[in-house]
Amino acid sequence: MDLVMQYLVTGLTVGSIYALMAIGFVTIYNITGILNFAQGEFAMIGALSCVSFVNLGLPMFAAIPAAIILTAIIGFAVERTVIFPVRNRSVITLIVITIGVSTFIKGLGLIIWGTSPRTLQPVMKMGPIQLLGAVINPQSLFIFLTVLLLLAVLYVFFDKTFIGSALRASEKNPRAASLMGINTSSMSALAFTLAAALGAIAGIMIAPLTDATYEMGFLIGLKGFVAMVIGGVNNISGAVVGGLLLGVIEAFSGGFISTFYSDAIAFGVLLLMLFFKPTGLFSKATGERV
Amino acid sequence: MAKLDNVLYGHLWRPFASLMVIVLLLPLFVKSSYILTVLILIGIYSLISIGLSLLLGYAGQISLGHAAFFGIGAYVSGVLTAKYAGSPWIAMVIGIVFTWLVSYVIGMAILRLKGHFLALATMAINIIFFILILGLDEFTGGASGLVGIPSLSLFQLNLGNPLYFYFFVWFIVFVIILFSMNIIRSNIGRLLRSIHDSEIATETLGVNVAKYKVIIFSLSAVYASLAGSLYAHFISFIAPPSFYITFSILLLVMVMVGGVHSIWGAVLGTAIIMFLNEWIRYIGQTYFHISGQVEIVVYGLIIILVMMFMPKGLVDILERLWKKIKSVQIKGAEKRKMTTEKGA
Amino acid sequence: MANLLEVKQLTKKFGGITAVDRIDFSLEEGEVVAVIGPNGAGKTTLFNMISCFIPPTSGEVIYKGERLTGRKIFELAHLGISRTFQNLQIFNNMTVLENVMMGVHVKLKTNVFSAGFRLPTVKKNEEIAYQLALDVLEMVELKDFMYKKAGNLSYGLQKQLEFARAIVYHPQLILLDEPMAGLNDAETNRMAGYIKELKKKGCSFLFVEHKMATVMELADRIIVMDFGKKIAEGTPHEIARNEKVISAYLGEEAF
Amino acid sequence: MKKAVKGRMLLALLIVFLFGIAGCGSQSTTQTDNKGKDQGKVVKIGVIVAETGPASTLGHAQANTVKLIQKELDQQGPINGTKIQLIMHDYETNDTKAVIAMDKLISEGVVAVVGATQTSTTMAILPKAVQANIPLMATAPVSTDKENVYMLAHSSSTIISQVVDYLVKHNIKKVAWLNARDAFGVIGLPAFKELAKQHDIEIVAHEEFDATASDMTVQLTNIRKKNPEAVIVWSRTPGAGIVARNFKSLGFTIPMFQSTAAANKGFIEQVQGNSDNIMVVGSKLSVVDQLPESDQKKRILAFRDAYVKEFGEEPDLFAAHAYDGIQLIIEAVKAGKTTAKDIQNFLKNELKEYPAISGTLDLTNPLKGAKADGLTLLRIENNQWKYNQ
Repeated sequence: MDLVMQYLVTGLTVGSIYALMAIGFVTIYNITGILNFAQGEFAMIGALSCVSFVNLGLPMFAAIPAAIILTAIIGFAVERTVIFPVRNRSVITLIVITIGVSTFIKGLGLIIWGTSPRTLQPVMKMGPIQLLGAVINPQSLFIFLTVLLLLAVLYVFFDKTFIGSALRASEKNPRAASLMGINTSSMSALAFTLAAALGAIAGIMIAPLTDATYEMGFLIGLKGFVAMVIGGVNNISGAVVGGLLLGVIEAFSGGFISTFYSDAIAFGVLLLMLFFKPTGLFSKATGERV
Repeated sequence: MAKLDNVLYGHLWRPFASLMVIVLLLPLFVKSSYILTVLILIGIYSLISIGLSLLLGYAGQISLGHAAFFGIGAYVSGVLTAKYAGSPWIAMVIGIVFTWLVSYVIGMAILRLKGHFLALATMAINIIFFILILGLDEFTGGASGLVGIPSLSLFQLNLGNPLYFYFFVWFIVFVIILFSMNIIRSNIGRLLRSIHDSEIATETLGVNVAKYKVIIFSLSAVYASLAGSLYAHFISFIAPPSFYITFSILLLVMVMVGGVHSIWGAVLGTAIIMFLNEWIRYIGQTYFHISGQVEIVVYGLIIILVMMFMPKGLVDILERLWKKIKSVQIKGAEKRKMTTEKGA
Repeated sequence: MANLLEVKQLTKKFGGITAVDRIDFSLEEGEVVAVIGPNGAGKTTLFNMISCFIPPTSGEVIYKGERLTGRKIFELAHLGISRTFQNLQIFNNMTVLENVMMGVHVKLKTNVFSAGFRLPTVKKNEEIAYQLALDVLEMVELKDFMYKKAGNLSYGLQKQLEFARAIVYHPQLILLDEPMAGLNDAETNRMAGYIKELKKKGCSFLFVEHKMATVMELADRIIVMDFGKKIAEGTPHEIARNEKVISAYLGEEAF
Repeated sequence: MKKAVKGRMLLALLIVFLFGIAGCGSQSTTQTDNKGKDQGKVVKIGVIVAETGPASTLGHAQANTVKLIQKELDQQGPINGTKIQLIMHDYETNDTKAVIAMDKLISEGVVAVVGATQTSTTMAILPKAVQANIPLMATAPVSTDKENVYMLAHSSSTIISQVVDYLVKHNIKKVAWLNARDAFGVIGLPAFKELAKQHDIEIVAHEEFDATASDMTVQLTNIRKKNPEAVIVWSRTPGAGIVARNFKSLGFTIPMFQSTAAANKGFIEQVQGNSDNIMVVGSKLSVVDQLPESDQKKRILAFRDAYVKEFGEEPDLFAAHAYDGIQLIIEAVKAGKTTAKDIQNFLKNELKEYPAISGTLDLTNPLKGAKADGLTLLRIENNQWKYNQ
């Protein structure tokens, strides 16, 4: 029995990392219709800049906000210089540009922070917790809480505040939104800044578990992508559930089938999702009018 | 009616011949075997980017997973020749047939998807393939790679010698260019471009759009498999890392930077990105004494700049440049003609 | 004249609402039938069901004795049925000539491999397509726009181009979804002229249209729909007098 | 495609192509010219390492070592009239780039090549060295029969023998094996299986993980089911560190052995303050101060101090392999040998044996790799390597 519990706990831990990433993806996709390949790199910048701030002597509670703000600024700069001018180009051009951005930021990360992995001390220094025979790392509890907190904050932000609904409006129908006096260009800038900040939070949460290197962005970015597709492309709670589901699938397939093919199984699930329900588990099907 | 052909699609033979001239003359300029290796790799990678240009530029279907088909070709050739001492040519054909079947089945499944989701699905295929070659290590040698793939030999010509292999690879590139250009310069080419513009309209004109998308997808996969076999015999050693998504992304960048709308763009893009790679590393080493690090940053920057300011790729810029030079010459000629008339 | 097209009890339900409610009508060869009705009457849904774009909830469509419903969209062209779209679906990045040559696809026999190896059939097909396209372009007066990008044409010319592409391979039945929408008077008359010309050559038409003047001028028979039901059918003359039609739709129009 | 003038495009392509070739062509031709002129003056040694990419955790220290030696050589000036030039290429953990770099080095006329950081890459460049019949100083374990290859790294079985001695001494019979799914991770198990059979040790569980995975608790839970008495991990960092951390957080108390790839600073940082039953097979280089006095200690000390003075961080076993590889060629040049052929038979017939930092090298049969006298089992105490008697 404790075996199943351990797989569940591991699945939820890894799943909440993917959920954190997926939230960043959905925020940008929800508002600008772009799947941002550079989202993983925002997490990398967040994690590594936080490590540098800590090394500069800043205490944890100052280093984390500083890293988040720094990444948000980079997200804003990326949007202004690269994304906004080409926003109505073809999907393929946008994909290649975001790949260019991710390669560029990865290169910067390499030059600034070098190649050796850096560790970030976990926020809470506690021993592992025993629960029903499964061992939980306090940091993953912390990640879990962060995901729930973010879920609540973003729900309130998007549904209850004016800016939030303005953001959603400008994605659904930019022309109508601008007629209503919403400045759609600043909306997309806001979306990127917000997503960069979310990416940074994800990076900072993940670093104590997996260490931060200039290359960490790629794989967790990809898994965040998969989580978003499974959960649902246009809503945040769907993406979080998608992330957790992906983590649990990986853990159980690793445990009971073989740890060797758990990644292949996770991507196999993605392919099945794309065939049968491309818009994800939790979103309404949208027909295409002829 | 050859005139109709040129009228519709522009000249085929003139660009074809001039590229042929370049390829034949190059070895005279090039002395070091290193540059020859880069040129051979450009030839091999051009095969894949030509296939991607058909799939992406003409039919409008994106793929971030072609490194997998490149890998299938390489591993089928590698395993059959290194482990079971099969003949390289039969292995190459088996690789192509196997890739055609695999890509046809995959194509039928994923080509219903569009844009980002298609990109994601092809990436998933690439990752699953990567994990499989790692996993089936008793065949593929897994993570430590596959050693001892013999070099090719055609009749009695030993293609292990880089110079002969260079001409052999580029001969195949020309055959594939001709085959692809013929496809484009026929109603199939029009059909692909119509799918790119509006799938519904193409369907109502009696075209089984799903079938043609899969055929072009499989054709580009076959090109990649052929390239994979050549690559395996050239490098004589293959390991999983060279068939990962990072290579699929590199291929996409080559096609987009060169100019996605034309086969020549694909070849040009491949050449430029490969030289860029070596150049940046050379400059990075000799002038800044950082090796490898500077390459990624400049790389990303160039992709962004080209995509933002030259959406049609470098081939379009060169073409417009040449038109200006041509028009200047024509004006000059007219002026000269007029002065002579005045003079006479 | 045999019945070219028979629509039997065609129905479409979206969740609770019945967009199209048991419609029956038939169309003979060489006949021009118009479908009219106020907005939201279910005309386009009926049209899309006939052209197999959306599957009907019940009922069927018979074309030359064969069942049409359930077929794939691309099979219709091979049976000689072509259609145009309410919101214009032309190939913007291709030239006018190439757009129309695409319409000839059904008649051509090239496939990827014959094209790749440049077999003689490819050249022959290109010439056939080119010739057919030229004739149609002449008829539709688009010849001097031949090498222009379709995307750069004016809306009226683009509508003519879509029409030309639909008729280039000489189909028997042409389905037009609001052909005159957005056209000025000169362009409407020109389009009506083309339809009359083709009618003489034996083509039959089924079209949805709002412009009453054109409907009255072109249609042999008119079918009137309101809230998904067929409320009347008959010659333009009869329809103009029919009480139900007037109250439902034509009441306020003096013509 | 409208009536685009394709002909012009191709002639434009011509210009770009030639421009590219001339650029690169000139760069390499200039080099080959001066090769010819003062062949006697300059001896070039090629070095191929992974300074970036996943394998940089090992290759980075190797790259530093090459820069250190080049600095020392420049200070010393020419050795009996011959200047030694080290040409280093970073192949970014991509085997194709390594092969291209190898061609570049051969075309620049190097007399020997020292490299590559990973086994798979070394195998990739090996045929090129054989073709150009220049000696390849392999800094990673490779299985080959070619006589121009000199194995500087320890073979997998030499490394594992350190762990097996400990297992036999402490009568541990049931062992679990865990390795990363990359070129380094996979080479350990076959060697261990042989040794385990000889000492009738039972391998009760075998699990693998993706080299870039971020959590290995599933694998460790599977292993716990088989309740082994010890766990051996074969992986580079950061994977090695993550497994060690998961191992401790799951409350394992049995000993864990890590490979030489974990014998570096990064690993200590990862397992900070929580590493009591973790042991790593490492080089004596890491604990040179705690070694009893010997001339081996003096040699290791000299290299370690020079490296720390230059880079402010400790060198590791992989740095030692690169150092030994280059020093061997320098020894040959000191003896007046400047061509690939002379160097090879100098090493084989005249030098015969060389007290390298990685361990004594028997050059008469160079494929056996360094002896175990350079290795030791390291423990970690208050974030420092502890010499284990």
